[in-house]
Amino acid sequence: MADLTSLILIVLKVAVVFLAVITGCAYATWLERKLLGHFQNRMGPTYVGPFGLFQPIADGIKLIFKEDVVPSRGERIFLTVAPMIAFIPGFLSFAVIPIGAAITLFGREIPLTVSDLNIGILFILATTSLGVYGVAIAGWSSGSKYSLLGGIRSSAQMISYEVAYGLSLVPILMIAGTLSLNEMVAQQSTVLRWFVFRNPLAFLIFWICAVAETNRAPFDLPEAESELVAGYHTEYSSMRFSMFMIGEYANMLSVSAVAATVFFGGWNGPFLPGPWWLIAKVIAFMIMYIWFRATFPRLRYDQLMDLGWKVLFPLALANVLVTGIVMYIV
Amino acid sequence: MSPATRTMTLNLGPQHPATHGVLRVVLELDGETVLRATPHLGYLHTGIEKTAEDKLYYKVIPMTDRMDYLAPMSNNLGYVLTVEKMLGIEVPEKVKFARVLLTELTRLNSHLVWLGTHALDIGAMSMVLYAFREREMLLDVYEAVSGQRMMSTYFRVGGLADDLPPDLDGKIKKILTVLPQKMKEYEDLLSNNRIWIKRLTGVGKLTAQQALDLSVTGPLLRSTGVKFDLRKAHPYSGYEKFDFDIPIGVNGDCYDRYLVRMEEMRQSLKIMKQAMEGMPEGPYRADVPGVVPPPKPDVLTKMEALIFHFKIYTEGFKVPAGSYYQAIESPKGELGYYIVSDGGTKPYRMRVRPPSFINLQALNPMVIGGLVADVIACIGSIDIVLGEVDR
Amino acid sequence: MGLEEKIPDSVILTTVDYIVNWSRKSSLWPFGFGLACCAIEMISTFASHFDLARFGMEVTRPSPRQADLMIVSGRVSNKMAPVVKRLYDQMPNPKWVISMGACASCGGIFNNYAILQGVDRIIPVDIYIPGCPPRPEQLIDGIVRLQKKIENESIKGPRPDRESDRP
Amino acid sequence: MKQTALTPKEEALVGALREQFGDGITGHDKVADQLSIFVKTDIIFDLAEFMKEDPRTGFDLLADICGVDWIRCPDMRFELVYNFYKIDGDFRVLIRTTIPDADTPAIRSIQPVYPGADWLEREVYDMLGVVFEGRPDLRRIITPEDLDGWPHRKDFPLTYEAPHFSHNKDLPPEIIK
Repeated sequence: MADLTSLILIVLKVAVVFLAVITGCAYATWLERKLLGHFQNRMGPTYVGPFGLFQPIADGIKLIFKEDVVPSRGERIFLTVAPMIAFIPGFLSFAVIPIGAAITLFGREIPLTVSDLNIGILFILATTSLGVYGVAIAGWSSGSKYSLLGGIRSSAQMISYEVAYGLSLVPILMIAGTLSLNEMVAQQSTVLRWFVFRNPLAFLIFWICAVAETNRAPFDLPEAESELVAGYHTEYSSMRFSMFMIGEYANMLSVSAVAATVFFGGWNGPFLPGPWWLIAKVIAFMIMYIWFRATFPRLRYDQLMDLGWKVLFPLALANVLVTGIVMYIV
Repeated sequence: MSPATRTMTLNLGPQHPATHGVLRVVLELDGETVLRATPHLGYLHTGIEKTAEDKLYYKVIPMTDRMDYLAPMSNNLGYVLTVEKMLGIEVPEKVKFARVLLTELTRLNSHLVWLGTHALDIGAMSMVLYAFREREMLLDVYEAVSGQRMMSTYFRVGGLADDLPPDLDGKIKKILTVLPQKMKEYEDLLSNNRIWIKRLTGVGKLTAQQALDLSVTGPLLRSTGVKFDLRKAHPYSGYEKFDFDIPIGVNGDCYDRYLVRMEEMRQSLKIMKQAMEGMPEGPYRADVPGVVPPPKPDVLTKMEALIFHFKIYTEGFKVPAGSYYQAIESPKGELGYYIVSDGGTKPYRMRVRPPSFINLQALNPMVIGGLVADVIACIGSIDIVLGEVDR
Repeated sequence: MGLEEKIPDSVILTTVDYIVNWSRKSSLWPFGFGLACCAIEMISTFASHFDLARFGMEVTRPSPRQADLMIVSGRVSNKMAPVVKRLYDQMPNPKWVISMGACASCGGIFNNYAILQGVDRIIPVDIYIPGCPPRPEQLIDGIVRLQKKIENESIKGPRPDRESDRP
Repeated sequence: MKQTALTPKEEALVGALREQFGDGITGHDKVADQLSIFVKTDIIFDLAEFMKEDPRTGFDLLADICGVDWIRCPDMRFELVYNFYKIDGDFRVLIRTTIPDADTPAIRSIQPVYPGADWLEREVYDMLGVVFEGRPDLRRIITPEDLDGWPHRKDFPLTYEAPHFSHNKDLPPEIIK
């Protein structure tokens, strides 16, 4: 009996988180369009629903009812699988992110995490790097040269940034002494104890790499509109295209959530219940993403590699070393 | 490259977000390094030169608008100056000042669109929206003088289509005060942006000798350090009366072109200010019966005026036989018109020296050895308008 | 996803039609495709002063696969005509075409050997916008009219206003 | 148009050219401020080299090449106008030469001397069918490759197409040449 309840609970939690993330993705596009509009002295969507709030719904329904084109030179099987591979990892990370303090319901204590893995951070690192396979396969299977270049760029970019991305988290693991996200959140109970203040450089490297990992401006080379038309998803239409889009936004959300959890105290915060604080922090990071997009020009491919290997990677290594020394002394 | 590997041919265009219209460039790539770039033109070939042979002299003016559609007034000016030279017409001072004022406005217009689209190609997407926002101010002036936002056809042989509107002063003053502030904003956003500098410095380098060999003119030539500007070299339409400088670059790369064009915009504002303040009173067209239509009130009251009006608009006017080449400094470079007349009312042959077309020749030497992203930056910094390239 | 092709003819879909048409008209993604002078006015329409984003239309897709609306902005030369046709064919259904400006609609002032006398010779056009070039307000008006037209369509069955769908 | 007198600088140029090429220079004229020098077709390559490299000339910019079709004149079917410019000295001169041969018009290319002549010559070839010899890659540049005829020749029709109105909208387009 107890097994069944916990199973139902898990299914419920998964469903809630999944729906929340999907809605989050949809409204992230709305936020992006609206905010970009205001950054650029425009209004953004206004006509579709109040403040254009129904815009993502309209986009979604339209894409469902759009013709699905399979290019004759494409590899049909891989073409179908690729968007799914790109779609899923963004959601997987949310499995280990603590959303709030445990609540008590019907006499049971329910932790607000889908799964409290004791190696949560490793799990996240593993899942986020999966998304690139989708992009690479999509680029190759489309049978278009623009897509191919986009896919190649994406893999190269991912390899270069994965290293610094992982290394940037090592000092935090050393400070926290744990791999579990729940414990990390517990350690950052007050603002002053946030890890971002204990090791700001780690956050800086993490955030730059995160933007590159999610293929967002100024590192959006795999889909660089002015160079590669639409990059790896040039040949995709209809729902498959929207799966790439949802995947991209889910990745952004999950990276923001990880940044909030690891560096900014997770769901901790006064007055409001935990989930609200997490959502607020995620939105703040999303705004940062959009702000970057409105401000920065795009880096060139080789400059991106240079930045990754010659600047961020040594910096991250040095950061690990220095943190180790400081911890040894103190 | 080992013998087993092959180069990849990438077809950029004719539909591509960053080729400024319908330019098609066939790139030969080794990885992402460009081995060769071959532009293919003609996707917007309109047959303007040929069509002009079938039109009366004054009917050609609207077609010149549609060549370089970012700088319609410059095109008008080049054409009417040529025909005026062939007819031996001297226009009143006011016309000269108004023409200078409006062509400099056109230069701003063209450079703003260049700035916006160039920045968009590099990835700074907000810039294009800012540039087009300011462009609306300039289009207001176009609309005030000619009634059309883009294709003004405002300059006519022997003068202007109509008198300058009374509220022009205020509109120009607004531009003169607002635009310098906005340009400061653009420069805050771009000039010292590390990514912007990284993307443009050292990219698409041309030496002065290369540029001259390739017949390149305009900001592209000036960015290599050659001080060649027809406004100073062969002043037309009274440019000798204005005080302005010609900015030149040092390295001849994309970043220098950016700086040169930004400074040119400042100089244009300076010229506009002088033209506005020194605008003399007087008629808005020369008094040449048979060529310049008589004033409208006269047409309604005087028999002779009515006859001239009728003759000009049905038969056109005759231009003495001969040929003449007149060049002006358009925003893109040397825009020349070579008109051959056989003594009739239509041009026997009209040749346009299109600056964009000739400048585009420099694309291949500029991009060899660069990356795909550099090709985009170079196309943007050459500042082409396909309407003029293909005509 | 082409769902509508799998629906049998006997099913009447008024509510579904309504919702689908609403979504289609609210999220018309234009194809980022410019030809000549009109393209500049088209960009002006997207820019801050006029802002097509209000209609949910700022998502210009550079790839025809993801676009719903093709705005033929400018003169189509004989050399460009096959390319335009091909780009149109590459767009997934349902798709709409706006012929912007005199040149795209009928050749404009260029009645000669080089210019196609109207883009409707090669692809079906839904809305013609006059002007040389049309003002941004005119383009917005054309788009609003297109939205009205989309409201009256059905997700299944032919679209009788289309030449290609006529028997 | 009325002739004007030469300036000393222009006199010197015409003199230098006459000295170098003798009979090759057939005349000159000047209207307003524009100097044209008429030359024979066969010296065009040497002339271009002379224009670019000789210390007396030094025209560093080839601004334009324009072709004109004089279909009604018996012994000069095509006229080519080379537009040279000297930046140091602000000096422009038009070199004009005529090709009488109407069937296979040909002229030596100056692209090896002035690389900028590349596309200009291709355009003249494209529009008038004048073949430039001694240069690579002479293809059509603007018109479609399968176009039959040379658009800027006077015997190429502008091809006017009758506009469609309600009364003739169902008829096939009527093309008037």
